[in-house]
Amino acid sequence: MYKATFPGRFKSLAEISEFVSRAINEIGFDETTAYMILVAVDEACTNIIEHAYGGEGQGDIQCSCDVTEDLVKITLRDRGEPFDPTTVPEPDFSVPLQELNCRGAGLVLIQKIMDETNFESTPDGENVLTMIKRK
Amino acid sequence: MYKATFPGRFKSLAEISEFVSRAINEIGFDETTAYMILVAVDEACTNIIEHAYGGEGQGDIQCSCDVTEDLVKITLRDRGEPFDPTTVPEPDFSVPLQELNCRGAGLVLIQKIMDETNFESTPDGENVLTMIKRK
Amino acid sequence: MDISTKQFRRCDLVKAEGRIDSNTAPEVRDAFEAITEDGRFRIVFDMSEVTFISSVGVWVLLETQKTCKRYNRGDLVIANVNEKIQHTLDLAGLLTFFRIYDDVLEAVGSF
Amino acid sequence: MDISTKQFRRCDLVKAEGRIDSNTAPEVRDAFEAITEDGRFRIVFDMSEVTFISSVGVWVLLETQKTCKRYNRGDLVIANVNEKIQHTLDLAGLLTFFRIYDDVLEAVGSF
Ligand SMILES: Nc1ncnc2c1ncn2[C@@H]1O[C@H](COP(=O)(O)OP(=O)(O)O)[C@@H](O)[C@H]1O
Ligand SMILES: Nc1ncnc2c1ncn2[C@@H]1O[C@H](COP(=O)(O)OP(=O)(O)O)[C@@H](O)[C@H]1O
Repeated sequence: MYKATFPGRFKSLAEISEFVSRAINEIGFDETTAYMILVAVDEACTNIIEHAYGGEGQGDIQCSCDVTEDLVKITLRDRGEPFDPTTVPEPDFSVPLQELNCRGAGLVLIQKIMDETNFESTPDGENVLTMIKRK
Repeated sequence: MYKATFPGRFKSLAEISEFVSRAINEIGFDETTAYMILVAVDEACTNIIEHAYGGEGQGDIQCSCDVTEDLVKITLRDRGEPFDPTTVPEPDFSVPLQELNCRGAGLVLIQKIMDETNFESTPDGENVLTMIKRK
Repeated sequence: MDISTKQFRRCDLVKAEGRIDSNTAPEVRDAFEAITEDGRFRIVFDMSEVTFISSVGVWVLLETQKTCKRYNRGDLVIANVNEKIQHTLDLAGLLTFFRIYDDVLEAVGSF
Repeated sequence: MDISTKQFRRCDLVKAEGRIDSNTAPEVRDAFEAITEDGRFRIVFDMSEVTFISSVGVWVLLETQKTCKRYNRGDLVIANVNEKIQHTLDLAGLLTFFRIYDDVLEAVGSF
């Protein structure tokens, strides 16, 4: 069980990436899968800073990685705004370039990369995002 | 004393170059000087084939290299037309590109590269070009 | 992050090194804007030394691409995109917005 | 001798490997002529793998240069010329007829 807390700043993203990378190292994902997990984590943490906290320096991100023989479970906790991802419509990128609205790929990537994702806002004001990737 | 005879064909130029390169190797010229000597030899042999013999396959080129501690003397012999290089005017390359007459750099290069060059046509029909390069 | 740019006759080459995430994407945007605000819209982005890109980085590329392609005045093409980054663009559904070249020479030569 | 050519949008790249002497110069000339006879006159000659060039080889370059520059329609530029070859061109008094670039990318980017 790997667990660490990072300040909710964009500078933390590289450190979180390092941290998760070390944690998932032992499970032996192929290079591309390991990389894609880091993309998902980066997207989720960016969203916490940008959307849950509404900006940098408003609170921490707690990250834990549960590694078993054939899967990793990554949990991200923050104390920002609660959020229900099911309310976010899927973006449509199959439009001409000039009509492209340049946002909204983060949740798409998280969902496509991870095998399971679950978002919960607890009564005591904690948001818990759990993401599982199987080998 | 290195000595070898080559058919007067353009294909021989690479072999003559190899031969001279081996001969001058032991005297320890710096890389650029060693290379420039090969340029001079190539120019001289090209002239023998092209001008003395008037084309390929008309006769041989005999090449000998005399290596002493501080100089190499390269002698090229052919049995083509006799020739007096002092009759050849120096070409003028300081003209606009479109007026450039694309020939006549061979003798210029030989003279600038070598320390001494001497051309003799012997009474028995042999042309002997001697070129000396000092260390 | 390390970003270098080089101006050729027909296009500009931008090379970034390292991670392009929310932290560093603004620097990449600045590098592109320095070119487009100068009125040049043909850009080659050399990704050979980019180790990571998040969607925020991809959006910088796409905002630049919009600027470049507007009025048909140019194009942002990418060179040396590794498989992982290519896969990211593909998963996001954004790969089709870029011309991708195997190397910088091909990319510069395409303009 | 090994000669490869590659057509870019604004120029053609020719790369020769080995010795350019009286024996092989005609092959180099053929490679250039294939391009100029096709009506393209912007050429980059990559000399990184050329180990030797005699005056006959230099004349092939200069004949091609004449063709390229006629009517201001193009240029033959050289990339990756080693010191020895540069010295040869210089000694012959023919160096000034060429634009020389440190690498192929710079040369292609110059068109
Ligand atoms: N952790 C979060 N807290 C609150 N809102 C969020 C969170 N994550 C995502 N969102 C909302 O979902 C939208 C889509 O997120 P995403 O796909 O990451 O794209 P982007 O962040 O580029 O808008 C965001 O614009 C935001 O409104
Ligand atoms: N070995 C030779 N035998 C006869 N004529 C020669 C010989 N070498 C040179 N020449 C004459 O001198 C001229 C200049 O020679 P050179 O400088 O090598 O240029 P190029 O061979 O390109 O004309 C030649 O055109 C030729 O007329």
